[in-house]
Amino acid sequence: MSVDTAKEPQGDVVSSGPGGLEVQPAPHLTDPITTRRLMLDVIIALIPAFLASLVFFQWNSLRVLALCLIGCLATEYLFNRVRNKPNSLSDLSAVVTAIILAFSLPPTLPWFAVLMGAIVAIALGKMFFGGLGQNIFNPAMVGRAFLMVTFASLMTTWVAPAAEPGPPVPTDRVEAVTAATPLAQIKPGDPERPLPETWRLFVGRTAGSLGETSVIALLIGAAYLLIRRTIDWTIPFGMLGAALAFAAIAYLAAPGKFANPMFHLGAGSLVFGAFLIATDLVTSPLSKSGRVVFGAGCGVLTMVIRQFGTYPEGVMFSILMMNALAPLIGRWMRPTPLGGKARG
Amino acid sequence: MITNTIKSKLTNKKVFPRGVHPHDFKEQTRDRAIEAVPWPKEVVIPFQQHIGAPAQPTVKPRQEVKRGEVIGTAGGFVSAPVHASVDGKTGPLTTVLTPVGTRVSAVPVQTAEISQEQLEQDLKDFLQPQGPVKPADLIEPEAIVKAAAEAGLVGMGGATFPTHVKLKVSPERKIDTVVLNGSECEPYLTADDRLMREASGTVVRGLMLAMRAVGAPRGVIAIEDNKPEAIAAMRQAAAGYPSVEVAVCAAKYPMGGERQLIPAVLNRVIPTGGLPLDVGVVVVNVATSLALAHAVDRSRPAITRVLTLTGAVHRPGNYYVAIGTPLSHVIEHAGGLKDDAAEVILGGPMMGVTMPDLSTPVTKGTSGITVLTRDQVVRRQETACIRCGRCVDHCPLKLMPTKISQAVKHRDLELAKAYDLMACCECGCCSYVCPAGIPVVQYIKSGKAAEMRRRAREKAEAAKKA
Amino acid sequence: MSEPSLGKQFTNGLWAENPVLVMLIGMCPTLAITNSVANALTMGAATTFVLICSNVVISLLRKQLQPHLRMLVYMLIIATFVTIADYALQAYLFEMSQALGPYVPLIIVNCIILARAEICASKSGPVRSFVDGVGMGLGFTFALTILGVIRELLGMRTVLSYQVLPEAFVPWVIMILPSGAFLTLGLVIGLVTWLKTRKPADSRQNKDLEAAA
Amino acid sequence: MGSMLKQIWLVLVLSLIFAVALAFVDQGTAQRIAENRQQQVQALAQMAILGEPAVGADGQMQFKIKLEPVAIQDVQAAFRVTPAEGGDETLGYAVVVEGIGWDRLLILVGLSPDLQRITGVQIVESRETPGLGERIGDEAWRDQFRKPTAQPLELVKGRAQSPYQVEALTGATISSDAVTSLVNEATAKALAQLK
Repeated sequence: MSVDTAKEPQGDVVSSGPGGLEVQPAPHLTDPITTRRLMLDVIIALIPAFLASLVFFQWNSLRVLALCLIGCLATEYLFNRVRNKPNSLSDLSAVVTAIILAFSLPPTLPWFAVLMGAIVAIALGKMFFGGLGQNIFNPAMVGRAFLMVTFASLMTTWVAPAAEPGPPVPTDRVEAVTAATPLAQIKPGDPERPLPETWRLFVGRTAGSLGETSVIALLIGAAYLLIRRTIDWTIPFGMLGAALAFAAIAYLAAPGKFANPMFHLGAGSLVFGAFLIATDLVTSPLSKSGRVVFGAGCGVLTMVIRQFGTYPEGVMFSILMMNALAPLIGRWMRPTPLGGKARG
Repeated sequence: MITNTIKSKLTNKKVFPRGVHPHDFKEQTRDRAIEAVPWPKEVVIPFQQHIGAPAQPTVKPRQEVKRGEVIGTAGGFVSAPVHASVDGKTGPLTTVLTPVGTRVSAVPVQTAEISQEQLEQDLKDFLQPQGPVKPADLIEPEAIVKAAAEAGLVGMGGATFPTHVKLKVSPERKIDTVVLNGSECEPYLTADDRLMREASGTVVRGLMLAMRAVGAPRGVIAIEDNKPEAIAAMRQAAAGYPSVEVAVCAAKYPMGGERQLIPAVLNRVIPTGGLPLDVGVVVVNVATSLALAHAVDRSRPAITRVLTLTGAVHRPGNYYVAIGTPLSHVIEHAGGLKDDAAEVILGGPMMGVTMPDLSTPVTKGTSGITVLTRDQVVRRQETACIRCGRCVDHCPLKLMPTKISQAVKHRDLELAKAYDLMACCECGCCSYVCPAGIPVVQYIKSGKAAEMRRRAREKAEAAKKA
Repeated sequence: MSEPSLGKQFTNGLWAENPVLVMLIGMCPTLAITNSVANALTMGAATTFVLICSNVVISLLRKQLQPHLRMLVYMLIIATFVTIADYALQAYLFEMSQALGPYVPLIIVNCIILARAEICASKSGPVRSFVDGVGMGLGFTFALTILGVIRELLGMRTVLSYQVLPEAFVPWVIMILPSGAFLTLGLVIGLVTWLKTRKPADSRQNKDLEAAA
Repeated sequence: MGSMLKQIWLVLVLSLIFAVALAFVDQGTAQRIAENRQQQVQALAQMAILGEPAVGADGQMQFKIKLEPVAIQDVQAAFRVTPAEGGDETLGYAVVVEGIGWDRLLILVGLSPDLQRITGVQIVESRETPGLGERIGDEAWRDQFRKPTAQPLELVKGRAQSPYQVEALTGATISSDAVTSLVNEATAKALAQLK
């Protein structure tokens, strides 16, 4: 019998018996999926959308993503240092936050605003609550909401995507060729700017945030996550289902006033939000039924904001609002144990 | 999970919702025929190998004992007698460490010689006993219960609940079905699989006796679909009995748990805090069924058992072992541990207990020994819960394991109970799926232990007052 | 408990028992009007005026007051001085009184004033009450001004309407919104708490520890 | 019983003293406060009709106008504007209207003496969102309203196409819309009731 003398770094619960045999609690098998692996899957799923944004917004997309990564990772590192906590960069959750934040920002946002959003996302959205798993709100959306109120006009300045390979889109926000997002166009009608044809919406050749425009690229990533079971069908189903149902009813009731449901699906960040933002594990309810309700709430609120609010896009606020409700939903939608509640 | 459920419905396989699908690792020992292990120089027989009161020793040191002779009598109603498993001479009373970590008294027995032929014959008699038996219908139920009690039968799947208590059903309880649990959902273990293949007739005989004892008109043999040979063998053995059917279950952990098996096979749900009895069912394990046949037909007590020794040993297989044989002896017989062995688990890897000391004897409830290598040992680095809900999605009892474990972690027993702490069956699916490496089920177990201590204390205080 | 020295009574309000940053009272004006330094200073001055006057008057009357009537009299006194301050602002600093809106009349219900009346003025002589009022008032003004400087600087690039940050700096609009008030207040309180706990030599804490022992 | 009476007397006396004190303060400040209010409207009216008033050496505004109330129904206030130095020449009209943007919104609309043109729009009171709606205070944006009153003004997103169109502030449609409809309301009421 071998005696394992090499002391490897061991988990809290592992200890060595007298004979060199290890003693541990059951179970002695484990699923290979770790937190890190979950986060890595999300990162992989975001690659197609990033490639699409590279095509449409060129080096701006790289610039915004790099700044977000620097801001998020540095903030997380500093917080852990100051609080004498083990470093949590390796769980990759800060990377996911950085990418999602970057994808939800306009490509021309100046560097200081991007950095500030990234710092706020991690500091205010995550570390102030106690780090991974403790936050109530989606950190990336906290960062974006902060930017939205702080630099409102910068956050609503859009550029048209590069149509063909050619000179890169100007980066200086003042000289940038401003363009309206498809959602902004459907507010009061403007005869000069026809709505983009639906196919362009799905490919993503429209003005908008970095990663939200290409629905096809997002769906490829979403399919990967669903196949890997990193996310399940509940939240996307709830969110898209409720949003489309809402849009369809509005469209049928007043076709001239409201855009058709397919337009709403393709425009803005509905798909991005449904598959990649609202599905954030930490800030959604625990139970399946709870997640369906959570998703449906996100979908309805998004549509209410889009069609009746002043903001053209409602995904961010709807997710933040439902984040706040998630603990309550968790309490209401608690699964009943098999065999019913214990007697007595 | 939904897709799996649909698949199982289409193929008419019995399945329960949620649970996990670990790789079963059964290929190592599946095709190894049961092999008898020679008697060691000394066996150590604990007086408590079951749930309930320990047996009272009736032997003195340096006393000659015969195989099958009673050396400890039942210490109460929920208890079981203990028998000598070998011929030999007793030593002074000692104590041994049980898998649950408590020390119990035991008696060492210096074994006499036994020839290889005798050993082989004994195994043959154990698997396929020869000679006429009385049809089960002609035996009085009370006689079956009595035989089980005298033979010291306990649940040999690992639960070790005294069998005669289980079979002694009060008349107002209507039991309509006995389920023979051959699902063996623990990865690595194949002992029940081998028994069903090599001793199918005796196992079915045991089921018939159990049905007779509880007055159930129907018997269901539940086997997971990863054991096709066992299914075929049991189908053949049960062919002559119209009251017995074979139910093929999907391979899924923890199919063998009563609370999963009964919903899967019979579509009945055991109420929380209740027993299979509450839905008219008695569940008997394969090895127990075999032992019951021996106890009734041949008055043979529970003195041997078949277990799987697998993993990082040189000759993994299924071994026929005398109760009280030290683990080290079985392992040596199988060629010893491999160099990279790091963890010896009593039972399977999902619910088994790691043993630091290999002098621990095999008991009636030892269904297997799984040896994991250094690389296989799970080194959980507990990180923050990310509230992913995987434990909730996989809990076969529809509990919220993360909520319970966090409540226990923060020493809030009341909150843990509000989240149905005591309903947990400790299957470990939650720990298995947790991406943050949190030993969820361990927290829940310690919470349950704390609650049990609290109840015991309350009871003691109430008794003092009265 | 012996009475602290007059100097100590004065500095207490400024730092050790700063009403806003330590005692966390008077939050409503703190959050509502600190989006500019001028607002903060005016509010601080008005509150200090009311605080000093009410402290002194209540201190003079303290022997005459029966417990069941004292709240009534406090409110009477405070309301009078707040009205005077409000009229004065409207007459001589009209723009400022417009900017402060309803928060000047709301000084009446500012906890700080009632708290000092109850804790200090109703038990001490006029001199001590005066010193206490000055200390607490300045402490309040000090806290408001810190918030005002941070918020006005980042939110409008200016301090007291004088441009400090370059044109290239894009103002952080959130700082002049209520949410910016919460953020800034939280960060400043965090900083102050950190500074205070870093110095365990703080005599008051030591005394508490001794008492506990 | 005696102490109770004493308390009652104490409260009565105190109330009396404070009432007298407040009366003095009121007396001393009432006129100034009224002047301040008047000046605020006067300043805005001058800005809306004649442009930025000059500030004198004493830091006080030098007013070139006087306000004379005129009756228009359903508005906050309306004035005929005449020269400060005397004379009854009408320099224009100032109409103050109240409405709702994100919150209470009070604006002053200056009209030419013949009521044919809007001479200026001033924000009297507003609590719009800083950074977005609060930009209705930007002079460049408000200058758009100096248009003829022949037709109601129309708010558009993007570039204005006709002389009666006003460009909305990007991202602040509700606030822009509120101001535009208030201006239209003031103009319409003035046209209907002053002719």
